[in-house]
Amino acid sequence: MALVDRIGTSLERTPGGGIILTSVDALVDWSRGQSLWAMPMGTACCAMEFIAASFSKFDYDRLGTFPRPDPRHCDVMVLAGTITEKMKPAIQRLWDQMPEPKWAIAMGNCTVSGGIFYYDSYSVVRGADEFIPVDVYIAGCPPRPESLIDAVMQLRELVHEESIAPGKRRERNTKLPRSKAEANERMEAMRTPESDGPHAPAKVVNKEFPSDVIADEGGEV
Amino acid sequence: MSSFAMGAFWGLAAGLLIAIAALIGVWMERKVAGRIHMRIGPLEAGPFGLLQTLADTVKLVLKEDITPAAADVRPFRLAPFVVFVPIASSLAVIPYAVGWAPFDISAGVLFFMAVPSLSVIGILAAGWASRNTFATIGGIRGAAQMVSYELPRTLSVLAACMLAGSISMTGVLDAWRPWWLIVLAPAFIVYFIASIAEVNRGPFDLPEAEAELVAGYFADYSGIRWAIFMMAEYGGVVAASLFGAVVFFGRGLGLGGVPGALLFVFFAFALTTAMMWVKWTFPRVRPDQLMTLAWKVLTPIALVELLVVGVIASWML
Amino acid sequence: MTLEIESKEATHDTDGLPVEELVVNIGPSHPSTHGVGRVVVHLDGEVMTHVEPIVGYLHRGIEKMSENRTYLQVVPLTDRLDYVGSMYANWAYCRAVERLAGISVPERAEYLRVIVCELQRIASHMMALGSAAGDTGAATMFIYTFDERERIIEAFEELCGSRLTYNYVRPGGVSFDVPEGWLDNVLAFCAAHRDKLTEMDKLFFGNVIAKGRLKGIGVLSAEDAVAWGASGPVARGSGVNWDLRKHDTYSVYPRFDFDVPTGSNGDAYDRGRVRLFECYESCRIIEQAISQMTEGPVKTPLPRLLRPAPGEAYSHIESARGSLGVYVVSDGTPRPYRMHVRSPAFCNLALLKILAPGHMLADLVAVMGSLDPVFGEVDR
Amino acid sequence: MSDHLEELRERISELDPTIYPLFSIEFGDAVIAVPLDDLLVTMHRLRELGFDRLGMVTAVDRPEFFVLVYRLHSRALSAGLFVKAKVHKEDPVAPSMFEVWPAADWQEREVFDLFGIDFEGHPDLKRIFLPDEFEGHPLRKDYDHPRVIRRPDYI
Repeated sequence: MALVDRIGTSLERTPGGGIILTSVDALVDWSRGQSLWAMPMGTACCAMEFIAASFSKFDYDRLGTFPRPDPRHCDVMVLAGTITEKMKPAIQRLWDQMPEPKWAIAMGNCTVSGGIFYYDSYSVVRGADEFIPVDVYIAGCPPRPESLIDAVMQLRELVHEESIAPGKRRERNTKLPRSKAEANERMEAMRTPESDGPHAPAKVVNKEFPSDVIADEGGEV
Repeated sequence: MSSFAMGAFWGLAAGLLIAIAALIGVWMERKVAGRIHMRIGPLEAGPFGLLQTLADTVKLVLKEDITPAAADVRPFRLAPFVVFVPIASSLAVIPYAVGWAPFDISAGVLFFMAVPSLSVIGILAAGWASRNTFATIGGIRGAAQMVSYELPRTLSVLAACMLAGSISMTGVLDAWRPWWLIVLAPAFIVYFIASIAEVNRGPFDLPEAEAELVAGYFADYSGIRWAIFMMAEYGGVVAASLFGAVVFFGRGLGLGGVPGALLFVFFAFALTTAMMWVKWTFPRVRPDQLMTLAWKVLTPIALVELLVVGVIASWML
Repeated sequence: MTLEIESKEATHDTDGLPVEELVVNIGPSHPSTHGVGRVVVHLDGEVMTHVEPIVGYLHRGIEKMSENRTYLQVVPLTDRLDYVGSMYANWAYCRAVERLAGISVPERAEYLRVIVCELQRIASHMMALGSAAGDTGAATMFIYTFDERERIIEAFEELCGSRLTYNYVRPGGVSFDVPEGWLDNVLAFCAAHRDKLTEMDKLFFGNVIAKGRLKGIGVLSAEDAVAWGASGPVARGSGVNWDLRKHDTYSVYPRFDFDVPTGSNGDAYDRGRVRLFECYESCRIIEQAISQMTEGPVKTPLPRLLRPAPGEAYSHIESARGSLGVYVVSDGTPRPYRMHVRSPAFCNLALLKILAPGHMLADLVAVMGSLDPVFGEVDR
Repeated sequence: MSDHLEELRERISELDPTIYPLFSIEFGDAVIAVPLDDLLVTMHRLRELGFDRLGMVTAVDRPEFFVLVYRLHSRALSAGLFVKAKVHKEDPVAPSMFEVWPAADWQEREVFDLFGIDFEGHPDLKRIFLPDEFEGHPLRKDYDHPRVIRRPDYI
């Protein structure tokens, strides 16, 4: 990677090198976009739809995407399914094992925000972007396989904005902390119940149930 | 000096050939697998997805080249080349035209049998140097498998050599007669099965068994180095197919000129496709079954075949 | 939870050379753990000496969550339990709530439940067979079985609008009546499915390599199967003839004529084969149910807020993985006081540590595939 | 339904009179409420009676005590049976059923993990679902953690 970076940087600095740079970028981005090999990080329900997307009926191999279980050979991590606190270190490690350049697709509500498990759960991570810079989000519980194919095509458009020159690289859309200190600070903010952070506990209102909706136990039920 | 230049030229040519063979091989594999799986396979990159492998290659070359922190750096980095070079050089002895091979030596068959086996060192080194349990198991499996299947494979080819009375590739080709097809049929089957095992492909892809070992001995390789491993694998498939077409089908049923060349390509392609078909149809065997097959089934068959051919040869010639 | 595994102390072999046990960590993200299971394997050569399955990587706390939801709001949560067979968890939960609140279910709804659950059984078994075959390397079998599953998923989508999380079985019935022509499509599917099953039987179970890989692997005796609480195809593969549809019958199952296939050896091959034969039986049940069905309402009108009297109820049904039980405790409020799921996959997976040792590393995936764990249900 | 349960009660009383007084029928299910000290002995006896299958082990957090709930099945008697035992909140210890039915292995670990009830005699009692460093036992009613976001009360 370092060599490619250096070539990119020197091309950018050379007068007139931009012409070569853009042509090289066009080729590189085309090839990267055409072969987005997916790391199936299938943890729960969405993994079924992920499998469906790679099999006969949907076949995203048409786009050059196919699943390889080894993180070293993959370009895009498809986070499919609920992520728990126990699973988080494993995913983090697999993400770190993937070689640059790499992208992430958050498939399904659970990896977008925690989904149906947002409230009341003591073990679910509320969104994969708490620890992985996600590029494309797919909503749905679970999303249809077509949505995954669409996400791959959207990701391809993002890839086409990339460049081999570090200066011209696309800004990663990430809310992730840049340093460990910042991460700890955020964690603390999350922990205190009084904070106004996004993960502050909602106020619990104990209201009486309206009488008209209460089941009549002696009735026709 | 000139011989060195010649060597460099043919080395380069073989490297280029194997690269092209791998490019087509990977594309073909994905298309063949797609057809077996009731799907289409690569479609978007170029016509019929023909440029798919090109895109993959460019991407892999520009990918980050990771050396794990715990790895034994030098063997780790060298291993892909140790696997690749013997297989690439084995292509040099194949007679592409009648009476002509790039590297036409008197012991061509021996060369083809012996040199690709050197890649076992690379596989073992890759598995060991990765410092990864999956890779280690994969490397050890790969070494055991390749060493074991060497024997039936060589014995089966030896039958053809006995009939020809030569171990030169062009010599075997010159001596080829259509009735060999019948006599050598068992030897061909042994050769085909042993070749699949020799190039570590399904159902004998134990060193890289996806379900158990994730990717086996190359589990920790990324980018260009992994691409070289893959190229070596597909190069091995192509080399085994070409060799099989020469020795057992007499390079296109012994026909000269264009029809023979076309038939030669056809046979080689058919063998490659058959290897892919087998891979995508059968379950994977277990390591002990693999060894049983090599030592208790294939080797005896090859020996009996050798005996039969020996009798026929002494009677015919 | 650390991902590291502690290294073992080196022992010495007969020549006095230090020997270190090879410890292989498989999972939690691994192609053949069917999700997020993790197995720590101690190897002697290629032979496993000690196997420890570690679960909990998908523990989402559904039981705790349902304590803060009303009875009807829990139904979508049960969808996410066993995501390969959502209908079962729906039904088991709804039966428990119906028992608790004394709700009667119209007959047509019972028939519809039986039909969707038997279709779900086929879909789930297709997934189980396919992934078990895929683990042993037969990728094509996986694709073929998944294609069959896809047809059922399409039928479900037509029925309730969702491919995976159906929320179809509700307390008091089912959410919708069938669309026009749906039952004919199902009958046509069943007829075509039998041929496909025969083809799969030949493709995989008739294959000499598959026989070599699966026969005699992970042998579970009938006594162990009962004592360890195994159920479903895992127990039936060992010859334990125990199927809740027959032996603790519920709903309209007594009206159908079907057999319970059992194995005799208790190995991975028999467990897989039992699943295959169950699909034939499911086709029979579906055909009988469709011919017996009459017109009528499909759900009992319920108040917006169910408020059962204090009490508790347990209901179990035969899911594709075994006996799936739901235990609901009510304290008179609109929310369950406690909801517990007795998950068959959880109990079956506990067998891995007694089934796998002694076999080779390559057999681990075969044994695990034959137990058919779905981690949504194992971890809950 | 209740006829069947009466029959079960008769058969159990015939087979073993000591269990009979504990037998009751609650919410259409046969229930045996056992004092915690007698639990293991009763379970052994029930197993001898033909309840060869331990279906479920769980617990319920009542305000004053935990209730351990076992669900047994018998193929011979073709019946299901609940066994319940109260466990003190201050000192939540119960005997392990591992020696009676190995099926209790993981299920007791689950109860230990989520309720914090100790099972004496269990061969390998440790957390099963949650990471080892997790604090607290989430299925207890008083469990509270800042990470948990309570669902707003919309009904």
